[in-house]
Amino acid sequence: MIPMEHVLILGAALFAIGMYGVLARRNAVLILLSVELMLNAVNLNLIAFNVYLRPNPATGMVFSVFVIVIAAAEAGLALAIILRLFRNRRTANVDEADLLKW
Amino acid sequence: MQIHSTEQVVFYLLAVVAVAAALGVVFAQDIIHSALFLVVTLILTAGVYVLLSAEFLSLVQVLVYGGGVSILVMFAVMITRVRDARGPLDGAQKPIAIVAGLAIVTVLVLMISRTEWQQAIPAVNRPDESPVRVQRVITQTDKGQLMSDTDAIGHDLFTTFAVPFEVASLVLLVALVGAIYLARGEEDEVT
Amino acid sequence: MIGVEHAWIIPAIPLGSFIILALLHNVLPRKGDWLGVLAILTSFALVWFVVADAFTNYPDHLPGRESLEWIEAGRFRVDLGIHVDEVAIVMLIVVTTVALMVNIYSTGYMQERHGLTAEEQRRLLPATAAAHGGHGDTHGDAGHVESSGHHETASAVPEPRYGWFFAVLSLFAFAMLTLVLADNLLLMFAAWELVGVCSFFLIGFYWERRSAAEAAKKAFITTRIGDVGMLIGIIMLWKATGTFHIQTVLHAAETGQIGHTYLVISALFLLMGPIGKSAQVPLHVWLPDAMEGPTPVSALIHAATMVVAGVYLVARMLPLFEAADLLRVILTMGMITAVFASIVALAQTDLKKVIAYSTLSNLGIMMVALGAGSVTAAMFHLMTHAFFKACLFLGAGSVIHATHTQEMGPLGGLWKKMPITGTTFIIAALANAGIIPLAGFWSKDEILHSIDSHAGVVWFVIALVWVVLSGMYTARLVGYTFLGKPRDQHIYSHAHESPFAMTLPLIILGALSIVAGFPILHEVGNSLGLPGGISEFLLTPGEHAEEFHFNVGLATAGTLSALLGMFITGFLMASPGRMARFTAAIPGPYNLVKNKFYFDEMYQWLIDRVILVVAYGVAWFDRHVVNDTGVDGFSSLLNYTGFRLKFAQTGKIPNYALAIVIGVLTLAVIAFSTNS
Amino acid sequence: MNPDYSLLIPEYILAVWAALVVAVDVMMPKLRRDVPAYLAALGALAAGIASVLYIDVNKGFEAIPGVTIMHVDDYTTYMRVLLCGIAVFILLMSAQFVRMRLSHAGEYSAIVLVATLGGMLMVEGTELITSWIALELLSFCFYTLVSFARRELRSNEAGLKYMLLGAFSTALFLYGLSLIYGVTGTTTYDGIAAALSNRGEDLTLALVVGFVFIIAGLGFKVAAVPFHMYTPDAYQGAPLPITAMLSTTSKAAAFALFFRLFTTAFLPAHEEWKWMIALIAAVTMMWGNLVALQQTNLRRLFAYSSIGQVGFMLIAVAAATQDAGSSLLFHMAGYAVTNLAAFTIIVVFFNREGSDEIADLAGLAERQPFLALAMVTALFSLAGMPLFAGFFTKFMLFVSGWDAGLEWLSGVAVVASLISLYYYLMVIRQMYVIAPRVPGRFRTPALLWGVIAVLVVGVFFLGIWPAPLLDAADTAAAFLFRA
Repeated sequence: MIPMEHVLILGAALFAIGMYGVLARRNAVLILLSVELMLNAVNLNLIAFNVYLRPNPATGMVFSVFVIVIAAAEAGLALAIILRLFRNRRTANVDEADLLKW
Repeated sequence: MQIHSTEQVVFYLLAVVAVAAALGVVFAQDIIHSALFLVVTLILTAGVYVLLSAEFLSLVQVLVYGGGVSILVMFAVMITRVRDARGPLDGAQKPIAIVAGLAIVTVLVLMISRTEWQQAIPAVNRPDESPVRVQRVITQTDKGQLMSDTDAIGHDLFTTFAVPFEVASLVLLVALVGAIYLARGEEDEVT
Repeated sequence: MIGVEHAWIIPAIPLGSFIILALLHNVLPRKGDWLGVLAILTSFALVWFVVADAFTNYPDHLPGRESLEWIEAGRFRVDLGIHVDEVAIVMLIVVTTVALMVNIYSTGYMQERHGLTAEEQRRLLPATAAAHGGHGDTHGDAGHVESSGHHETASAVPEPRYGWFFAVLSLFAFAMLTLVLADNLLLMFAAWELVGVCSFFLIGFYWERRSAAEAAKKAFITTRIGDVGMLIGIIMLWKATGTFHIQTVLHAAETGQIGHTYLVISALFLLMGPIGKSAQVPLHVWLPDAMEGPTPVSALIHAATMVVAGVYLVARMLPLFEAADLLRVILTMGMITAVFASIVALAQTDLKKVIAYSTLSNLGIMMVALGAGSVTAAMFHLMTHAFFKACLFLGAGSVIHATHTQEMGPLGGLWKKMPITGTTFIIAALANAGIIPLAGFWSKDEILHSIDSHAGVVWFVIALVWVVLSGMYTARLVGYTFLGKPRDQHIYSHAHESPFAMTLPLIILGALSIVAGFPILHEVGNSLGLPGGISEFLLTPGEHAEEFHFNVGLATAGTLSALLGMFITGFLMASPGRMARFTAAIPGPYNLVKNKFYFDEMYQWLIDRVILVVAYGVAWFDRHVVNDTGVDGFSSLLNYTGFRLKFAQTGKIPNYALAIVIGVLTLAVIAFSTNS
Repeated sequence: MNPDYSLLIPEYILAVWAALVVAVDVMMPKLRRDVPAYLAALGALAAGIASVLYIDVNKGFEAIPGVTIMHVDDYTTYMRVLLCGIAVFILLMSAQFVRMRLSHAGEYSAIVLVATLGGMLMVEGTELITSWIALELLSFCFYTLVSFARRELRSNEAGLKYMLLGAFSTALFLYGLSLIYGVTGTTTYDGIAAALSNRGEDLTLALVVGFVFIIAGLGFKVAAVPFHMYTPDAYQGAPLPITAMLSTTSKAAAFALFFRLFTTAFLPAHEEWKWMIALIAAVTMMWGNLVALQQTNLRRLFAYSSIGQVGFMLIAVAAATQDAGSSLLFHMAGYAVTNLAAFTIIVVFFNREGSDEIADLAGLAERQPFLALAMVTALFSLAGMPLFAGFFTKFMLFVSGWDAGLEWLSGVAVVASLISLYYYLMVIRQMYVIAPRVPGRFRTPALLWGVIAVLVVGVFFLGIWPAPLLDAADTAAAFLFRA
């Protein structure tokens, strides 16, 4: 049997890597990819908890279905905004988009 | 660490490769590589789901995430020709980000290892042996049938979570409208 | 029949007048000034019905109470309630009388605006600016004076915000009367803040003038610093007693239901409000600047009513401060203010500033009386002071109206030109100095008596010094303005007596400055329907009635001190040049006084240091705080902090994300350290 | 046993009306571009009226027996009415703006309605998945609306920041939810509360980390420091009426969710999260008010001012008592009315001058005395002067915090509100003291004049006679503390 803690730790690792990506990357698409990693970690958590702790009902799994759906929608909308940024500015680098500050 | 079964061996393999692929996502210096690494991570995670007896979710993961989202990203990358833009993909904050990432993973691992998860299991279905046994998700329906996880998810999704399901469709609709509006051509624009 | 419990009508009338004026002042004939006067006149008349009811079978009808539930939520309950006791009645009389006088006076004074620079005039009247020209060289026109030398004066123009002025005066009357009548701390606080808002509007009434706008801001913020403390004090008392009702809170404090330390802390917080509002050192800096407002406003708000709200609050809550053993603190604070302000008044050259510092000094002495435990003396002095100080301010306004200057330097000998103004001004000034038998004498006497019997001989001696100082600056004020020879012939020849609308209030207030002290005498009191003199009327519960005795020794000491002071000044001013030689002989002390003990600068310095040591520790910072006053220094500190903080907002997404992560990590680390 | 679908009629109205607005816009291309906004405002009004009918209803939406995913009670009704009211005003102030500066008025108005719908679902959700999806609906609407002026660089940039950081914060929030789910094994608020009140000792760490992530996620939505950084940028870049909406709808709904979640589901673990929120509240109010001192742009000023206000409102969440709840609801309403008034004024000014810099307000008192006076009213209300709405609403918050044992926090709040007075006065000074840069009076359009007048009257009404609304808020909050 796989100990649940190990699944959670895998999730934590993916989450932290995703968070690193958000902080370190300057390309908007890459930031988005990192967020997807984090959401994936959340799903891992939800499914592990559901399977190990409360096998009945399948709330955690339903939750993760919703997470996947919203993540997909998020990707779509975010990419549209990034596309718009690229059209307006010819860049997808987020640190070049700093008209608004202070 | 003692290895008890093939299941475990497969899990650790998947885990190690998934983490490596995730690192690839955030460290790769080519945006296409990053996207491909993400696909790898997501598919490997789907494998973990199978190990956890969540077959339906692994399917969704592969189709929606690994397929749909990644292709969307690819499209975006192609259309915007981000690859043509020169310059590094990492920002100035990289060193701090490494520290922050390590700090977060430390916090989370400490939290996970210091928590007695057993106590979260309701006394009624707490299994006798420890560590906890993976068991197939079984849901008792009104009519007393036993179902697989696919059935269980479908059942809950359309009974308990019917309203969130509807709302999620609204979210998708808004995202769709927004994405089309924002990404569309500029022929009709004012200013 | 209107009884004491109907006293809520008194503030309600000005409120109605405010609403009508605020909405319709541009439509009403004469911009509605008559409505403002009429409203306050009605209130004034109603006060006497209340007084009559209170005196019928005295004291059966007091205190009058009426209340209406305003807000209730859980344990939190506020009423719109009134509590009419003796102290409140005196305040009602004072407020409505002075407000009425000021309203009448303003119908004359506020018609025109004087002393505009070209720029101000252009901004004030964009349409007519061209017609009037940039400079006022319209000689020979009565009231249009181009003075020689040091002050730039343009022609007077009709006041464009005349109606608005009366609206705000009505609002002020409403707020002040509510403050007086409120039976609970929260309602009182609301009114307290509202008078602050009115004060803000009125100090900044000439907002085209930069200094006026700055002064308004300074006053508002300085008093708010006090109010912050007061609010905390109110919340603390509410927490301890579960009510805002003043009498209940006082009862709880007296019977020891509140722990002593808690009581002391909450009372200290509460005291911050009066320190700010009644301009006690160290929060006094706003009051002299508040003279940027129109002179009637100075008379009403910054001399007779709003600034004494602090005194009134302390008088009302005195049992609480007594239970908290804070009387000595109040006494010391008041005495510092009193002596400090009267010294500063000695070296001011601006007519209104002298009177402003005199006000400060009198507020201080009222606090001293409260610190000596005598509500009677404090409230009595509050009343007489309101009359003679309002008279002084309005007289000063009359002078400004006639001469278009408020610097004392070019004035002199105006008594001949302005007999009514001069006479009333001198009467009020003598009352201020405390010359028998004018109003100020009796109340000062009462205060000296209370200090003598409750505070000890050292304080008494200091108080006598204070009387001497009062005599000195009063004599200087009168001497420079109305006596002697005119120092600027041009101004002198154009000076003229003010119109009737302005002299009438002067006459009435002058008369009050003479007679307002008499009710302390038993016979007068009895004939007015009071049992005994006013000193037996104005008692807080628990205070023992003390019959007024005319103490010859005390009266002599007081009057002689005042005369001594006046004589010193008189001697210095008697021959030209003597004053100048005197001040030149003591340059150090003179400059110290002239610069108001460098208080503003001290603030500046102090704040700079605090910033240096506590906040930044960098030497170059000093240059970045280029400001001239204490309050601005405080705001610079805030501004600078804001300035540093805003650069955290880099505009870059990864930085923003980092902030979120840092927040998460901080919380998580704290959580870990507390949970393991 | 079917769930009672009639509980959601206001939501149906909004959804159907949104579709209708788009349809009308598509089918009648000749329509003037401000008409869809007026049409949508009618819809919001209808939904508001429908919401009123639920007064005294106290019923859970039980998807299957025993699982209440939504709850319609007075708390819901209060917030529904508030959100619909806000939407009406937002749409009214949008009409001219959209006509002058944006395309696709139909989609714009429809998305505003859907955002309101999302807000309403957030308020009534009593189950994590439902609440979260509702939150996402609101957020997606805002991501779109903020970037709606698609050719403007600022709007685009603001949308990008809001979207990416929003996704990031969603991830944090979800991680927190997953931990809570792990600890309690359920997602309904009732179930969580039950599980928390007899939880094992060794679960506390996971629970606390869960709270940290949830607070980070919700803190982002309400703009609490340090999760607030996107706020000023989004406020400045978004189309102006959307800025107003961000500062009202988004905040009100997020706070309603925040408060309901923490006081019904997480109350048994109050000790574990009280200090976190108190700490964030203190930092938020000081930071917001200090940085506001340095702003030169009106929208950024209001962004920081609203951050300061968030700090005040967080006091109520930290206190988590019924009194705190009623003062939170009360403050929310007062704040919404005041902010809407201020933003309508800014919209009028912006429509006319195309500027939102504080410096350009110079001499507004001479150019348009009505706007200047209305602005003074709004600013005084925000600063918490008596007679204006802000006085009581803020005071009640401070008192409820003090009463709940957060004396120090209320003390900080009082000081922070003193600081806030300073920058509000700076704006007043600009309008009254400084000479106008551009001479010439201008008129306020009649409709917006009326809107501003109504809101100003509202500010005074709440300041002078707060009892009715406070009663309503009290009744509403009482529903969360029935147990």
